[in-house]
Amino acid sequence: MIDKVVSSFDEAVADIPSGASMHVGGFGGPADWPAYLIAATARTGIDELTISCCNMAGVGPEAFAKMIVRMTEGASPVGWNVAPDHVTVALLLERGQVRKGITTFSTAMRGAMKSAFESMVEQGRTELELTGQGTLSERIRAARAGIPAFYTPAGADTPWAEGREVREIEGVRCVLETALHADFSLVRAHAADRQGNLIWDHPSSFNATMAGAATMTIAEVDQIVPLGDLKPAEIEIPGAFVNRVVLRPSTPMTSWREAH
Amino acid sequence: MIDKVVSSFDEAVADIPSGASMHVGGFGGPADWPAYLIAATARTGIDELTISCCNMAGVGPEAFAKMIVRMTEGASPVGWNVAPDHVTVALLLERGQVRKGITTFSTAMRGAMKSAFESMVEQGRTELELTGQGTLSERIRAARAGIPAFYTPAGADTPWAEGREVREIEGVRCVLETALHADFSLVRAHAADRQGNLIWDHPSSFNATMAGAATMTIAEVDQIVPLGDLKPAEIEIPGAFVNRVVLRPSTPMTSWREAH
Amino acid sequence: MPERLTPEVIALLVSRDFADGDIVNLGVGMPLYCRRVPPTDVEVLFHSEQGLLGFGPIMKEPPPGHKLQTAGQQSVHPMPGMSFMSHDESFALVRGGFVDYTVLGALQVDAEGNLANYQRPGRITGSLGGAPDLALRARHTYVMMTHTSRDGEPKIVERCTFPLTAVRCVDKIYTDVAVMRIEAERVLVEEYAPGWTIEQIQGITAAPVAPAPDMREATLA
Amino acid sequence: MPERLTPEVIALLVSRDFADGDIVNLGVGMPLYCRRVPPTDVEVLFHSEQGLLGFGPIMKEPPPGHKLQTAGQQSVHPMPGMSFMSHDESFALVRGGFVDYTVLGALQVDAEGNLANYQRPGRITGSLGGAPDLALRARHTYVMMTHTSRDGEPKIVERCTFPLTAVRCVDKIYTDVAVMRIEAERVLVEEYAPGWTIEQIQGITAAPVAPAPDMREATLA
Repeated sequence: MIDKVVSSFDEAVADIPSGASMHVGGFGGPADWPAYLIAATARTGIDELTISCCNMAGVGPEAFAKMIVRMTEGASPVGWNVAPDHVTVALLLERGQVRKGITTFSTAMRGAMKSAFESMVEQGRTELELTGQGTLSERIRAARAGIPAFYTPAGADTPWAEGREVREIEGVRCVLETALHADFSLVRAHAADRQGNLIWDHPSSFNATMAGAATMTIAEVDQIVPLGDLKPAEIEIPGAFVNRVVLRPSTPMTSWREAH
Repeated sequence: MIDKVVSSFDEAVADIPSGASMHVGGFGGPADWPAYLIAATARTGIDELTISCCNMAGVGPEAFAKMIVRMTEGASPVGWNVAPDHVTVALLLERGQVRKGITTFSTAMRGAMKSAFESMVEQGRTELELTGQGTLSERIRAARAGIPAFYTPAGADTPWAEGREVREIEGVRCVLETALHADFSLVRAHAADRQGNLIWDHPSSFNATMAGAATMTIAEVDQIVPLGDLKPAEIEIPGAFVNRVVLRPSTPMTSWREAH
Repeated sequence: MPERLTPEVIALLVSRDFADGDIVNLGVGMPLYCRRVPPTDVEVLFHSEQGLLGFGPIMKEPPPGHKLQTAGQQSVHPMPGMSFMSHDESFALVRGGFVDYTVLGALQVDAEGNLANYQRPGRITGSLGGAPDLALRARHTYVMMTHTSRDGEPKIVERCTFPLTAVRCVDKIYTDVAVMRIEAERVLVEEYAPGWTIEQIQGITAAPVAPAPDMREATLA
Repeated sequence: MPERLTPEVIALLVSRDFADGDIVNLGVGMPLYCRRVPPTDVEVLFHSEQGLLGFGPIMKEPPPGHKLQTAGQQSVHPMPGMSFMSHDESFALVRGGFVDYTVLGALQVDAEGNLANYQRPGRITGSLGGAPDLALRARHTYVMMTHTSRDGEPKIVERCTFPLTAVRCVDKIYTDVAVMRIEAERVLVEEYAPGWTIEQIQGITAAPVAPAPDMREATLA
């Protein structure tokens, strides 16, 4: 019997080694992030990771907590960014676990604050590869789809796509982009069954794009439903692209440091 | 108000000119084919079409009818292939409306019969471009997705992909394939709303792949439902990719020649 | 100097062009005002990068755990006809040319229609978001921004000095001072904010500006 | 000559390798027998080109209008866990390397593992179907066919003379006479049908065949 359900986040990420390449889903709000998988990865203490993630512009929880302390004049930091429900990839950046980030957002949205990524890049501890969302999503989709390389108009004659081969196709200048495969994909979905079939109840964003674009795809889900409950046409990502499924706790945990 | 519903098949295809390029959905059984749209295209009498269609190996209705006459010793031909519910792209081939076919199946499955395509190719009236399903579906998807060209391993060092640029990428020999855009896409779906959102109740095959890969996408559907009835996560093809929607008759018509 | 237009008014000026069935992508920041003032008589489908098409108005007080958001994390209402897709399909739609209007912010725009909006000079990080594909592939690329930076520097220049997001892509520029179109490497003023003269506009613009043949005062009528 | 194996028995020999969670694509014709003899103790997901994954057993008497079919138009039952997708996603799955086994028919296979199955010589038309991607990108590419053509010609040859579907892709060949693997450009007989000798197999094979170190009589035990 196929059963891809793993009972804990710590177990699900236990074999990610230092130096691994990882796709990490996530875009905007908390419902987009594989937050418990990220927290578990932080707990392993592995480093030298290469992470591709659409949005790496978050403020790390330590910096956030300090800011809260400042704002609340010394009160204990229980800010939203510390509980695992609100963890983003900024946690891994802030803790120095990331050697390189491939992303479309690296600077904090609000002018005054610095993203964890910015601080690490400025300290020379993390390398930044900046790209556009169309190019990043298509490179990751290409990895899943077995397309080694493709031409796209985005980036031609701009500094951010410098160094790529340029070719004019039907009058349009295009750059050659390659498939972006990773060792691990950490994704977030709404529900799964034991075969790893996934559905979403809001836009799946990079979470669906990244499923299957890695040797090992691990999905963090709100619900695990009996096999057969998901309708064939409703399944957005078939289990073929998913290796492990982990259920989020029904009661949110209070600290990302807590084992699960 | 957006309303993409067109009241007749004849109206929906009226502006397809001779010499047009067309993607035509369809794969196996009758539920896969935009049969009424194909029948209406046949009735227009346009010719010199370039058609891309996964399966062009069908026997034309005229040949089929003759065979039925032979088999039934002269009885009137009312074979399944003559009613529009069972029309495939073979109808357009048999009637000499096709200048070129881009396909993955051109020969009839059963040894003894000849496909309409084979007869036309042998007579020098139609040109054949044979390719694999992975390459055809990806070329069409590339057209919708604005990817001008891509590399794929399929076809390297084989006669069917001769003439393509070959490049070794990470040790794998790949051929360069280009986006295949058409003037019109004729597709079949299960249900639509007035915005052209489409859903399927069985695999969408090339019908979903082709939607949006043309200047004008026309969808033939079993049902038109009120806006809001289709759930956001259930919509396989958003209306953005669809220009016209036509409802199939609730009572099947008996001859493809009948105006509708 | 005469008064400048509010973001709400600029948004209303931008929105005049939206027609039934148009797909519109709004950048974060000022462009999102265009969702606050949707045309009531036309059915426009708003697109958001993460795979959201046809979302509804911005929610004033979202319930806890509300998941439906714009790219800029504003909570929005669902709408009949709305659809969800993956990020790659979302950008298939963008790159495939199905977006009719993209409204983007900018750090600099120049007379060639080049757009710079991802990195300030001297910085080693930046944020491209979905702008490269949106700017290049939307049927109409509009920039919506303040005419000058917070420090009073012109943002419309002869040639961008900031790194380029995409080249030769901007059709029109909507600022708090004027509506301009880029045509044959020139900046033509189509509309000016009430009270502003072309000389005053030129005074805060680092590219030569010229009046369009039909230049007029901006009105919402 | 000893008796040849039936398609059902060949299908059983092929199916022995399928394990829990494997994704298997069956070509039209003889390979589809593998769906008739599914392993009962393992959960195998059968894939069909048009975007169908995890379909159930073949239906004996499909009701009128039944839509769920294999690529070869056999009606099939639904199965819990089954999913639908578009043709492009279906081949993303194939090209991406997610298919564990593809079982294909062939006109010719050669000692290099080259596959020819789309066009007979002298014909100007042919049918590639999904074979090029399946043959190249499946984890295991098995050919299942009669050992000789209807005219008695060998189908296993030193170098294919028919046009190639895909190069260096076949791992194993299952015929009505033997199970062979391609290794270092040689055809090694792993199993022979009861009663057959390696000399008799060589007699109807146009490539040199050699016994595998563990050559044995084919059994279903």
